Amino acid sequence: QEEQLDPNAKAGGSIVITYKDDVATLDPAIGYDWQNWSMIKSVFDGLMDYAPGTTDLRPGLAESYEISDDLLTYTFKLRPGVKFHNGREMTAEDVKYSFNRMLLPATQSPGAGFFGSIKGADKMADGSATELEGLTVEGPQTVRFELSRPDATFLHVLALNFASVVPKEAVEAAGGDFGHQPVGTGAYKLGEWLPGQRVVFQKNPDYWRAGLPYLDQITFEIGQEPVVALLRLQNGEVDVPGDGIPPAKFQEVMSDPDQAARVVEGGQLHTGYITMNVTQAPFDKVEVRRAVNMAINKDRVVQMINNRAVPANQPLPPSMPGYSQGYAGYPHDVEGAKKLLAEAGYPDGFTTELYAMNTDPNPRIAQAIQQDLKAIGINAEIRALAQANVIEAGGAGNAQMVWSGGMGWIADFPDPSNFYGPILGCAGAGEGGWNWSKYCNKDLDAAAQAADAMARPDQAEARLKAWSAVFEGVMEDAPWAPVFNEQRFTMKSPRMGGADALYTDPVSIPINYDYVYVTDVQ
Amino acid sequence: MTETSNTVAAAIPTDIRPGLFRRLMRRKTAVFGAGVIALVVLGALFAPQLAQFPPDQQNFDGLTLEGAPMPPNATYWFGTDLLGRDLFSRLLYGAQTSLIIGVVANGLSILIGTAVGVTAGWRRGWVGAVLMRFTDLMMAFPALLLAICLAAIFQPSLWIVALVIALVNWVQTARIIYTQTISLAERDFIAAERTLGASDWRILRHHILPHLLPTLLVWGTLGISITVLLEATLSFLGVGVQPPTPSWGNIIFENQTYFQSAPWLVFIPGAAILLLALAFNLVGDALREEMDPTQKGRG
Amino acid sequence: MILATQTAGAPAAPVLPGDAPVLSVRDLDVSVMTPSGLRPLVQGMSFDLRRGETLCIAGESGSGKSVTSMAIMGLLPRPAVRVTGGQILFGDEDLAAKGEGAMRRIRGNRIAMIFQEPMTALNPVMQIGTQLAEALRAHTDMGGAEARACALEALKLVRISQPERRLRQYPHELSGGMRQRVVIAMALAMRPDVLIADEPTTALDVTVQREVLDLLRDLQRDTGTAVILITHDMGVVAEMADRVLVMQSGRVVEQGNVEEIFRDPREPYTRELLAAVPRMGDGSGPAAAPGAPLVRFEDVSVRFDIRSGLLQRVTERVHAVEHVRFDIHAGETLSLVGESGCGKSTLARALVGLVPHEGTIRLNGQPIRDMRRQDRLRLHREVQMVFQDPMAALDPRMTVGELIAEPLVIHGIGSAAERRTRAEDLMQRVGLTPEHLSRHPHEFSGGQRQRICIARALALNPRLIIADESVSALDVSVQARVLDLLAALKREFGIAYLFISHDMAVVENISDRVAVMYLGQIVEMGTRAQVFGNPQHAYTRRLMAAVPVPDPGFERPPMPRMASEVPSPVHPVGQGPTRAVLRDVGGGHLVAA
Amino acid sequence: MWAYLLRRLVQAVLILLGVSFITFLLLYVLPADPVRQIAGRSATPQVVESIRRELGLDQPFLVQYWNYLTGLVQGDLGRSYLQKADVAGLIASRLPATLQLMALAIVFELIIGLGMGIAAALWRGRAVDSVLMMTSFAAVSAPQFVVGLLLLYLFAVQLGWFPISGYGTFSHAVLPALTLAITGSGWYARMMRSSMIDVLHTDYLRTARAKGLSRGRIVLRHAVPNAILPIIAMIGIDIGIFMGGAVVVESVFGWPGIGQLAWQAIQRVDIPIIMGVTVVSAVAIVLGNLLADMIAPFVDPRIKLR
Ligand SMILES: Nc1ncnc2c1ncn2[C@@H]1O[C@H](COP(=O)(O)OP(=O)(O)OP(=O)(O)O)[C@@H](O)[C@H]1O
Ligand SMILES: Nc1ncnc2c1ncn2[C@@H]1O[C@H](COP(=O)(O)OP(=O)(O)OP(=O)(O)O)[C@@H](O)[C@H]1O
Ligand SMILES: [Mg+2]
Ligand SMILES: [Mg+2]
Repeated sequence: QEEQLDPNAKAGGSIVITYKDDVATLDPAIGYDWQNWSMIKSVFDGLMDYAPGTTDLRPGLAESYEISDDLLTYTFKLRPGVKFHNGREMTAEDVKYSFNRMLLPATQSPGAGFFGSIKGADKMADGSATELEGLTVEGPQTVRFELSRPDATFLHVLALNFASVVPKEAVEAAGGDFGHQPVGTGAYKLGEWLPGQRVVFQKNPDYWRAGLPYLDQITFEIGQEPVVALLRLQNGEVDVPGDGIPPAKFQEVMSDPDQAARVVEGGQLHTGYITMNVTQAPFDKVEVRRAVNMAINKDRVVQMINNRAVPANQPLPPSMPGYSQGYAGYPHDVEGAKKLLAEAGYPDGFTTELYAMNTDPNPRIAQAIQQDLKAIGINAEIRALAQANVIEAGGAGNAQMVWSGGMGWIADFPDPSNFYGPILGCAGAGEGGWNWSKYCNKDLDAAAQAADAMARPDQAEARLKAWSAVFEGVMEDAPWAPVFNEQRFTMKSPRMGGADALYTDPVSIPINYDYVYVTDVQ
Repeated sequence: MTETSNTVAAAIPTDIRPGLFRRLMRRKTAVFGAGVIALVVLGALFAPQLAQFPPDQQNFDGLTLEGAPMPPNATYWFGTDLLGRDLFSRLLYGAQTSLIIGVVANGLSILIGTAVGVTAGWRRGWVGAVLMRFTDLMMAFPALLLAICLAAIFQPSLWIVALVIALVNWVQTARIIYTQTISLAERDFIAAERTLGASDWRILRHHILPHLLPTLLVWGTLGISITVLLEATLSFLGVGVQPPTPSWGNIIFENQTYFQSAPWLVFIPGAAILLLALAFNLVGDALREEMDPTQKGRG
Repeated sequence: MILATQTAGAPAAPVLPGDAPVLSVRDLDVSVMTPSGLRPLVQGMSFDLRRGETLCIAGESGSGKSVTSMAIMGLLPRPAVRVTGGQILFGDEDLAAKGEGAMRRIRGNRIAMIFQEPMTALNPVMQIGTQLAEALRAHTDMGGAEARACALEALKLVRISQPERRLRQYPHELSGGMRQRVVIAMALAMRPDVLIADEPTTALDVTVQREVLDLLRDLQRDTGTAVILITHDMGVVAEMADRVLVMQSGRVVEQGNVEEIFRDPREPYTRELLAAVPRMGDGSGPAAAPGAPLVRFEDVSVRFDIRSGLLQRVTERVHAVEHVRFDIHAGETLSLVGESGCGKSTLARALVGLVPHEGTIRLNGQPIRDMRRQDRLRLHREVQMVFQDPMAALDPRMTVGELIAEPLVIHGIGSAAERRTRAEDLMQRVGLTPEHLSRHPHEFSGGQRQRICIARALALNPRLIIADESVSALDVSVQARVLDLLAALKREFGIAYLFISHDMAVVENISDRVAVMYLGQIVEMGTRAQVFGNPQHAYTRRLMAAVPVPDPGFERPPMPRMASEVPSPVHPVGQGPTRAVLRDVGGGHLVAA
Repeated sequence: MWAYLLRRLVQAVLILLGVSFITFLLLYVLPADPVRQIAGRSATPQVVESIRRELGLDQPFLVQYWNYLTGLVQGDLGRSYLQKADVAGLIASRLPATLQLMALAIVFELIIGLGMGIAAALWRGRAVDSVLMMTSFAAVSAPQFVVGLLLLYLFAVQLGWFPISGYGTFSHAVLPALTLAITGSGWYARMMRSSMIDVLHTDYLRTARAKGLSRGRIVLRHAVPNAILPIIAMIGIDIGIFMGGAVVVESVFGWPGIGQLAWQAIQRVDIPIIMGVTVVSAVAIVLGNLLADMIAPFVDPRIKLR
């Protein structure tokens, strides 16, 4: 298909984006932080991609693909003439190399688990194979994947950064430091990288999408306190504060019409929720879990974070396909909650622990929840810990309740299945898994598997229905109390151009670097 | 001179003891300092009676519709915080925490530091060497990391936090006290005591410790704000006092980004810490001058 | 001799018609501000100082000598202490009325001052040369190199050895005598009209004092500077003064020519002062019959290790005391004399167990090294020590009452009330009043403090008191009183003394036997009559010759100037000083060969 | 002198050994799993195990420590778990910024702290004294973050005298260094005050006055050099505080120092970086103290290195 260029866009210019945290790596097989995720997207490409500002899949480095009738074989025809930043043309061998590299245990890729449906991926994981059995090079421009089971998410998975194509010679030349000397096929190539200071992207003039990107250069300034970043934005030194508008400045920005006009609001594939460990008393009783769901005053929590979220009643966020539009969820009902507690045998409530990450606003949210729980007699002591400690406690099953904020689920790809397997399914319920509720419902697991096997395009509708049912089933058991879905508020400088959707891109956060432009170039 | 007074408070020269309090009360600065301390202590003790709101009550009208805290007003004397809680009530309750941290943790660290420093400086030899090498080691150890690790390994609670702070902070005191003890031990009046047959213990208690007092007072009073803020840093790292328990330090830390939009959340607790530390210092200074006979009348 | 030249900025030297005074003090009053109003420190002080003249101000401690000199310098600790009346005329200018800025131009330039303590008078972190040069540069417009050249010249003037090297040294690298020379050089570099020397030799050894006094006199003769010399040593007065001014409690009691004053003192106080001066004779007079040996030193050595190198091995040792052997008999006074650093204090410290020793020290026949706790307590009861510096030896945070009762507390003697009575007793014994018990040491004068130390030493009824330079820092009258007290106690209780001093005159007056120590070893020892009547060792003679004689008419026999530097007691491990062998020259008079 | 240095270096090595062992032990028992951090939220147990094996984290503690030590001896500080880069390189790239900030901060701290201390001592007991000592307390009690932001807001945003944040030129360094200096200067002020008061009572100061020197020279050339000795030991302590502890200031001013690196590593249990920063800052502290001890004889010639 032809690329739709923005008629108003002008090429050239450069922008500055700030982040607080350091950019750990730009190696696509490894990078898994929310800030380097979108940066890697602009340096590398995979076979699949999303249309800017949407969750619509489209071919990336693949020109076209075919799916066999048994849904087990995917054949991709590669786009010809795509060049790596080092000038060499990308071939099918590179695709094969990239997948092998990513799946080798030595690479320590956190994404290896996504590719479990490819034949031979398990052998790669346990070290018994060094080549992926299910990936074959059919010709210089053709690769074929064989799956061990039908997988409706497979195309989404191929759009993950982990599946990016990298040139072997550059990886080897970097000698283990590819993450700091990345070479890809993407819209930008790495210009300068001063650790702890800034990363500079230069436009890739040979980018295979003609006319893109618009910008000549993007400078990411690192280690910037969000409050300071906003001051600099107001001072005209920064174009987009990568960490968003800090709470302390939110009021100020929104009450100034000029600044408020430059704030773009949009949905996000995010849900903030509380997990309850279903294997331990008192949360082994479904009434208790439902009572918690009913006790939380979500409106108040949302108000407290400056209304930057919408109350949630189910695991999936509203912008996620498969969201149950009509689902009512549990109402805020203190009396009802008390009654349920009494039914469960806790008329006087009980004492428990609520884990939360220690960065603002999470301890605050935890305290709001704590107050709500107190109203129905549950005395939740807060454990505000560093991220690593919360994850440890949740994974080990030591935490009775965990507030997910800060570590919560922003979808890897826009598909409902991403919200189930590791965090609600039996697979994640083991020791160390991310299913902190330790919730395992065999029936729902089977239903989920069945839904993911519906990989035919004409099954899409039915599949989403099936997923809706799965999540409604989950809510019936109430291992979680969904609290809210965060809204994104991206602020930009006056000169930034491009559709609003680019600033709330669901997969490229905070903005889609390839498509934005500045208006002040001649 | 009675037997009891001689043994009980012999570290303090006899003629000073009876009138010390009275004489302290003649100094304006000391009275001011003692007054502030008394106020804080009373505030902490009677917080339940004095506070208009429970410290962790998130008042419905304590936040604007946009979720912003309220500036000081008739209902909320010092305004509200980001959860709509009454800042005045939180400061009252926070005084309990901060006093414990500032006095107990700081006192404990001074105690450990003094014990180590005096022992090493007095005994010298291998005991002293081992103690001081250990002190060097602790000094070379990033304090914050140690605090984080200790606090993460134990479950954080107020007393653990106090202990951790003490364990981290004693090092500098130990160093200073060590050098002072060494130079004191060389002084003639210590030699004179020895020639009288005084035991080590007696010399330490009656002649060394009283001379270390001024240093200890300086370190002790400056240490108060440091420890109160350190507790806040630890809270910030998730290893301090857990929310919603208020402490002056963590109130500041929670709200520090709001210093422009809600200045009362930062500057009121800040002033409280400053005042407390200052008060202890004023009393300490007065105490030092009153207890050091050679200082009397000197500038 | 190149000395500094004047700059235009400095006030011109007063033009003196004939015998007109350089400095004349008229009715000077100095007072201190106390909570209860002004208290006078100096009252109605008047004197004239003529060019080239030496005026000695004598008087007991606290009589206002230093305050007067500070008033002239404009260095009174204002605002507490200040001039409240009278004039200080320097030429035709009244210094008392001058501001700080104007005084600064006179200070160190026209009027210079030397202070008592050479050890602390120099900035420890600044090179000698810099300290000298900065005084010059403050008052002239010389450049750095020129000032340094002048500084060197000044050092040569005070006859310091290796003056070039001294310029680059720091004060702690010089001996006390050398430091005092530097201070004098500093004071004289600008060729001031008036030099005020406040007890310039009190802290020095006799031999060094001798050199410094000679130097001062020579310099004065050469430069014509008028000198105000403050001292309590009448020997020094007799030797140095042209005119004498005697002060008592802030007032001038008497002034006149030195011969007049010594020959024919008019005021009773002056007479008293002169009577108190210890005079050295030939050592005749009654000596106590030796009792049983109380303490016995058998081949005692004390060495301090100096460690260096990677492994901190002992590479050198300070041989502070070397193979000392003598007895102290019950009831006798044994004096130990010798120059600073010869090991006197170390020997005493070894006896009370403050430093470890080799050889054997016996108390009542029992070696003190392997005493058990009980015996050790007895040692601490029977042997008491009175330290050189009474201020340093008393815990400044305790009251005198506590300090005196402390030995009793330590040894568990008596009830609190009994101890209190005993403390009052002792206070009276040493001439202080019981009311003083609740005061702190810093509220007493030096002499009183020393008496407190003695009272403390007496508390346990000791058999031996070690008096380590106990009277050296006291002025004559106080010294006389303390010596009398010691003698009385000896008579009354049969206490023995180990009396450590460098003042031969004092030693002669108090001791039964005398031991002369040099570089850690005893070089001569005998009864007072033997040592003073027939000094054998060259070192003993030199010590005796250095003592100032309180008689203005005394003609000092010419003496070769000594090589200034005392040999070092530090030797590499394995080596040591050659051992002096003592020979009996008759009647137990031992002399090193 | 050389023997002294050598002995101190041997001591330093022992201290480093102790520090590295304790840190390693603490991190080992820390209830947080680095592998979980690396593997991320979607990792299957298989992936987690393979990463654990790759990093050698399945081995017993002593083996792990031994491996670390052998690396350390060769100057190898290991590889960051999350950044997949050599820790030595990561630290080296930030060391200049940290050292630059530290040096400037100490200079400012000395200027402010000593200035306040000297003034307070000279006007002891007067209003100046009380105000200055009060200020020193305020400085010690002030949270760095707020001080930093206030300075930044005032001097960079409002007045525009300095850049808001970043690294490179001298003017970038002024505000962060000033923030550190202000919050640290209280200690110096108090130390200097009491030390000056002692010196002002000495005989040699009286001698200096008797020489007719100007007040300025007396204070600056005679009193200060004598009073400054205890301050030098404090600089040694300060180096330790600044090495790993300038996190807040670094983040307010976007300063690419070690603090930020350490901070993020601590939060995400990137053990090689934590170890690396600990070891490097321990080295800095030991060297700083050594330097302080070596400087001492120049300040006070009576001190001998032995
Ligand atoms: N700064 C001061 N404040 C109050 N009183 C002082 C001060 N300096 C000296 N005096 C008092 O002034 C009197 C005279 O002291 P001064 O130092 O002149 O005595 P002195 O004759 O020099 O004695 P010494 O021989 O002991 O040096 C003493 O009683 C002393 O206590
Ligand atoms: N603790 C010590 N360590 C090393 N050397 C020491 C020590 N104590 C004393 N000395 C040295 O021993 C020698 C003798 O010192 P001592 O104090 O006994 O002399 P002194 O005769 O009492 O002198 P003064 O008249 O000055 O008091 C000196 O050279 C001194 O430097
Ligand atoms: Mg005097
Ligand atoms: Mg001596």
